[in-house]
Amino acid sequence: MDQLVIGIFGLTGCAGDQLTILNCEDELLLIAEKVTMKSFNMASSRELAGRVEVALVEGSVCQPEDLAMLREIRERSRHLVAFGTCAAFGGMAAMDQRVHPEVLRDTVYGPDGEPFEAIRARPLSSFVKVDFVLPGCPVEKGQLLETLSCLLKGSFPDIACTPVCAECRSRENLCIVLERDEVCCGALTRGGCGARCPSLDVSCAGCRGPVEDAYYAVNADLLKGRGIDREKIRKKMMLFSAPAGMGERLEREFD
Amino acid sequence: MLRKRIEIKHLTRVEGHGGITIELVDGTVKTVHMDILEGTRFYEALLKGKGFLEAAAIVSRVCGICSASHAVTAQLAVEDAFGIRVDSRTVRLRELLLLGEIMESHALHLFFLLLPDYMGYPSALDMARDHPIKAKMGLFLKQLGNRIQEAVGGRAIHPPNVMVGRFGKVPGRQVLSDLLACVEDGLALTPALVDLFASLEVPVLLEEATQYLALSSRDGYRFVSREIAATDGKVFQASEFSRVCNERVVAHSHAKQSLYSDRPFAVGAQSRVVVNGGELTGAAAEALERFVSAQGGMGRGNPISNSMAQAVELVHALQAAKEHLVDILTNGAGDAPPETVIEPVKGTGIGLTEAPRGILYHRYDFDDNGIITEADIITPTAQNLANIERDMRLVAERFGEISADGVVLSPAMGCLANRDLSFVLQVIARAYDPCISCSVH
Amino acid sequence: MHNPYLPEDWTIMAMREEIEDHFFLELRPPAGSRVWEYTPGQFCGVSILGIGEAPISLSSSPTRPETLQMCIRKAGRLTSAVSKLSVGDVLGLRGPLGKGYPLEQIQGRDVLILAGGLGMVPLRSLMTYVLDNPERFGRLTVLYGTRTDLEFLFYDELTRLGKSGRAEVELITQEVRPGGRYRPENGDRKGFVTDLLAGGFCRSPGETFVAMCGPPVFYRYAVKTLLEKGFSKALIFMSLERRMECGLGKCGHCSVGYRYTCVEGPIFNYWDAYNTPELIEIREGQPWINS
Amino acid sequence: MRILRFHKSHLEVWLDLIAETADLYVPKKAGEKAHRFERYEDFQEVDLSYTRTILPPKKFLFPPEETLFSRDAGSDSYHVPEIPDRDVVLFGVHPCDINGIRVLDVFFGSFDRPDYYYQRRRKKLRIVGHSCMPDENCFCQSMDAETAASGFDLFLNDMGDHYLVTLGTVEGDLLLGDRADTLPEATAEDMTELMAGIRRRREAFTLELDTSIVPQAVSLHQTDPVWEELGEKCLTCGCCSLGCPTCTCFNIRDTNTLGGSAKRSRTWDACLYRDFATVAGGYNFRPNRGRRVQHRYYHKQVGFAQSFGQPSCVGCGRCIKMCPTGIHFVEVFRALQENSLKQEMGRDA
Repeated sequence: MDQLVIGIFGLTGCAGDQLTILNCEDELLLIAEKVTMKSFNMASSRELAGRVEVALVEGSVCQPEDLAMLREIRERSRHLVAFGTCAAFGGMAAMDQRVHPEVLRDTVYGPDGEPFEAIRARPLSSFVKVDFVLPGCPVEKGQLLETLSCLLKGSFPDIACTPVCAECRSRENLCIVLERDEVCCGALTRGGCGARCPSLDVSCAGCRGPVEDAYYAVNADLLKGRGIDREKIRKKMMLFSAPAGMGERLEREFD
Repeated sequence: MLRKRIEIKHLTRVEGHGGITIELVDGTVKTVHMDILEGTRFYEALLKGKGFLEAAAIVSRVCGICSASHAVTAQLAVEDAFGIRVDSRTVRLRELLLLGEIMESHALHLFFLLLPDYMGYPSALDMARDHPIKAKMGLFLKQLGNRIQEAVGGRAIHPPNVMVGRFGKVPGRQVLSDLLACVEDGLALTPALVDLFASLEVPVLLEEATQYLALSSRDGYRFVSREIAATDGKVFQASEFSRVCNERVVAHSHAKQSLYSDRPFAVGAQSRVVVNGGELTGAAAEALERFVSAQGGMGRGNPISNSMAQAVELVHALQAAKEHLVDILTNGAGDAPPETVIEPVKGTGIGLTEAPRGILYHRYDFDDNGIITEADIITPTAQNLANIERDMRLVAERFGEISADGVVLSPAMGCLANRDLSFVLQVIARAYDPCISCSVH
Repeated sequence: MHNPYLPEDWTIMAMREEIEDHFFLELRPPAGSRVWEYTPGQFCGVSILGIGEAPISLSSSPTRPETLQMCIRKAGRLTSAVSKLSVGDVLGLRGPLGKGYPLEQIQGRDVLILAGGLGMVPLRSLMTYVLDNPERFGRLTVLYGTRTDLEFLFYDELTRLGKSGRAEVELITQEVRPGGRYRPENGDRKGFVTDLLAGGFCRSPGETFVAMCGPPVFYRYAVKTLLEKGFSKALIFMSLERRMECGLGKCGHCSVGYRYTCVEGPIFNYWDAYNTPELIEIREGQPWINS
Repeated sequence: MRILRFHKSHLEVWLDLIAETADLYVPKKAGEKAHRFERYEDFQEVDLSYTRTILPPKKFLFPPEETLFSRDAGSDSYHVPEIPDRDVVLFGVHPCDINGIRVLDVFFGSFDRPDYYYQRRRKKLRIVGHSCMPDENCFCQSMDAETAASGFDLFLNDMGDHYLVTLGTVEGDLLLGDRADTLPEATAEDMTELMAGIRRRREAFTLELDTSIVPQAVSLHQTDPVWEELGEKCLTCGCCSLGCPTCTCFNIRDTNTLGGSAKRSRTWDACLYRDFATVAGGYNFRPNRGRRVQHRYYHKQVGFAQSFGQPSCVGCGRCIKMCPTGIHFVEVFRALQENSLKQEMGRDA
């Protein structure tokens, strides 16, 4: 049988999702045996052009070069996977969509910087067709392996879209909202992490992106009702739970 | 006038997107640019207006490889601003976490990004087919680093467990003793590890005097300190760092660059070994001695030695991790973390750590409510960029004209023999193990 | 103890693309096993371990016990994977599941089969069953409508049946497309399936057994016409789709009101459907229970 | 039923003994206010004064995640994982939870299609009940679940320094070991005291649900604004369902390994989640939040009763306690009843 050909690409991001592939230490040699990985610049100098069956694309579109690269990848690939939260939802860089990118640029680079075109981070789906979304900041190793295994069988995996609360309750954790009156984004956020943070007694930051019907208003009311400062709630939810394009909804439902 | 341009569009086996452009006019190097093409996420701007509790979660996303350093450094800055003192177990656990990151990062660099150059393979996966034992050693050490980060930080990348003043959940006794057993296994590998890297013929590309900077500590080889030492003998305090490294915007790159007294300088494993090597003990000290005698010293300006310094640090990290684990297991693991009441105070906080690639600096200004009003992040790769360009210029001046025209380097250059200039330039860049996501943040 | 979650490995004996993205499959049981005893209207769980499982109606009749037949529409992960299989491949089957048509109740009656679009798939099972037991049933009428004539399932079989005189068969389509199967010379008509109900085609509507299956909008209009024509609430049976996972009345996904459609359905008579909360919205804007 | 007198001073020895031959689970503190059933390790950790555990005992019969079967690459047979051979003893189960297990028994044994995985765990489960006092969220007496008439192997009535132990089954008798034959039978005085205790407990309830008109109220008010309001208030986090002793919905999902083996497993699901009723192809039969909440309430109090003769709610109060937005199960029905009352009065006037 022909080997499965996967392309691994990074747009603007932290490379954490690509690193997660390398972090599968126990499985890495087996992966290399079963899968041909093209364009994995982070790990290999072997630049392979040509078509790929599946492109795993990490990062968000933050500059015109990213967009050109994304379009080229789409051309070359039969299936395109938004690999990680940045690719899926825009990620951390996409928060505060209301602030003009030039303001951000000038804050960081000051008046001396050579002006380059600043655009706000957007998820892949804003520009090209995305066939499958594997969220996570970074993606969960288990889900990554499941995706690769499933791709070897010619299918995308069946990945849960239930909120983090489902796993948190199943693990019989204490509810951070109820017990500590802290902001927790668990109910807004896609599970699949095994409620990693609440299980550490750390409130969910929403890093896996929002569930399909994230309901900001209720979350906001609930937390406000528990005496948590409105701004604190907004800020926490802004991190990940309100990805590009949804931030406005958050603001609206908040007021 | 004969103009020549050497362009490397995409550096491979480094983290992120970067390239190199060199222009020669009549055989003289005119410009050397390390082009950082990575998109900018404007982290310093995003931090403005966010609360102190979110700082670590935000900045750890700057980089997947150095996320633990960013998280710890952010919390150090917050604690510095609010005058929070943390208990000794938290201090140890943070160091342990950073050691895990060092192991993971160095093992990744040495075995996956660097060794293929020496062994003549395009990637570690190609190399692994012919050299499974070496590959497995690398994987084991890398995995050990990840295990430590998972156990302490709660996740190998972007560790959520690192909180202001404490850890969310302190790892339990069982987890720590399992880790200790793994660290012992890792220590058993160190002779083979040192042999492997001592057996490599390290080409002496350059011997120009180089300025090294590292956090200095007088109580052992540490990765957290508030004092910076330079190899010119000067010592600085945390608050002086931004002045000392003088970070500024450059035209050709999205990453800023730094100069120390108007000259490029280096940070990272090599700098740390040069500055603090005397504090190394046991097998790490022996390894250093072996590399020094083989290569005539770490501080002689050869950037390729950085990799050997990383190998020394791998040995040290294993030793130090063992020490921390034994201490925490003896003095209490897994108990509820201390409750810290955090009262925001208006003012400035600075965090400093040695990330795998060198000094990492975070500075935040807070208002009365603990909201960030101003943020500054200076990453090691950004500090190194000017020095990388300097090294490339020197090499290009020395070898450029001849090798670019097809004349190859001498056999004395080890793995670089028979290679053209563009390959050599890539090897220099990789020797610094640049982290481009960090440098443009 | 029997473990009803375990599938059996059946082998694909025949496979063809019936219409675009709809695959007809014929399967034989694992060596040493026989085809299950089942009733028209029942379904089974079809699975490929590693991809998943989906509920699929049986299209064959227990009167022809050598194989099972089904028609799979490529819609989700599992059905897409099935569409890539070929003769000789193995498929996991679990069943028979659900409750089929109440055959005793049909005994001696005229049978009207009313299909909309893909609804023909489960109804083919009942149709074949009635044809194979002519002594037990009265007259058989098959009325089948589709949105376009590209969507006619089992077209040749139905046309042959109509010509044979063993049943009255009427096909109708809303839209004729290039490459479609619409043939006016075969008596095919253009229009809505409810148009077929306009004529006085039934001897005694109140005594006729009606089996219908189709999309929700089809039920809404067809049921209204049937009731106006005097068909009995107790004898109109509809096959209803819900998300069925376990097929054992356990996982809860198919539950509506107090019913688990995977065990108490998918065949319900009109009265049950009308009176079970949520099961079907017969009238537009109607609340989910009709009080 | 035989009732024996058991002095509390012997409890530790007894528990140690049970733990030798069985997997023993006891209520332990989780944080300041909450409890969990966890493996017995140290008698000091046992806290029988708890009100309710975060998760009900259903986790032992129907775990949050369970592998149904797997198949190795290249193999043509399915492998069903074994469960441990030892009995599982749940110690200190309150009557509401015992009744919850009875509901599960009915449900998982239903439709002539008993659930293989539930049944094999159920056979190994021994239940030692324990009396309790209600808090402000308990309404088990309204659901006829405040006492456990059966469904336990032993039941411990706390009488201060001793227990009055009701023997429920022969397995319970065996759990007591030699004590079953040597412990003194309860005296007439003991019984009087026990009855008094039951009365005291009954009086301690502060929450009540008038179940007499619940089915009507729910059935007659499908379009009541209360459902839309609930939809607006519900986070659909699913905590009420997952923590419910009688909620049983699950998802079946396949997973693979790189080596080519695959498995099918089931995990807890909740009807409040958006995709719960979505069929292949994407059509969602219950896309609206309010509808999903309504479905859950209808199913618990009315639908289940129509199929199985009793509501599935046992009044344990977990859904009230655990709802982050403060949706109150009992208040919802009260609101429905009030609305129907208002309508009636409106008609009269």
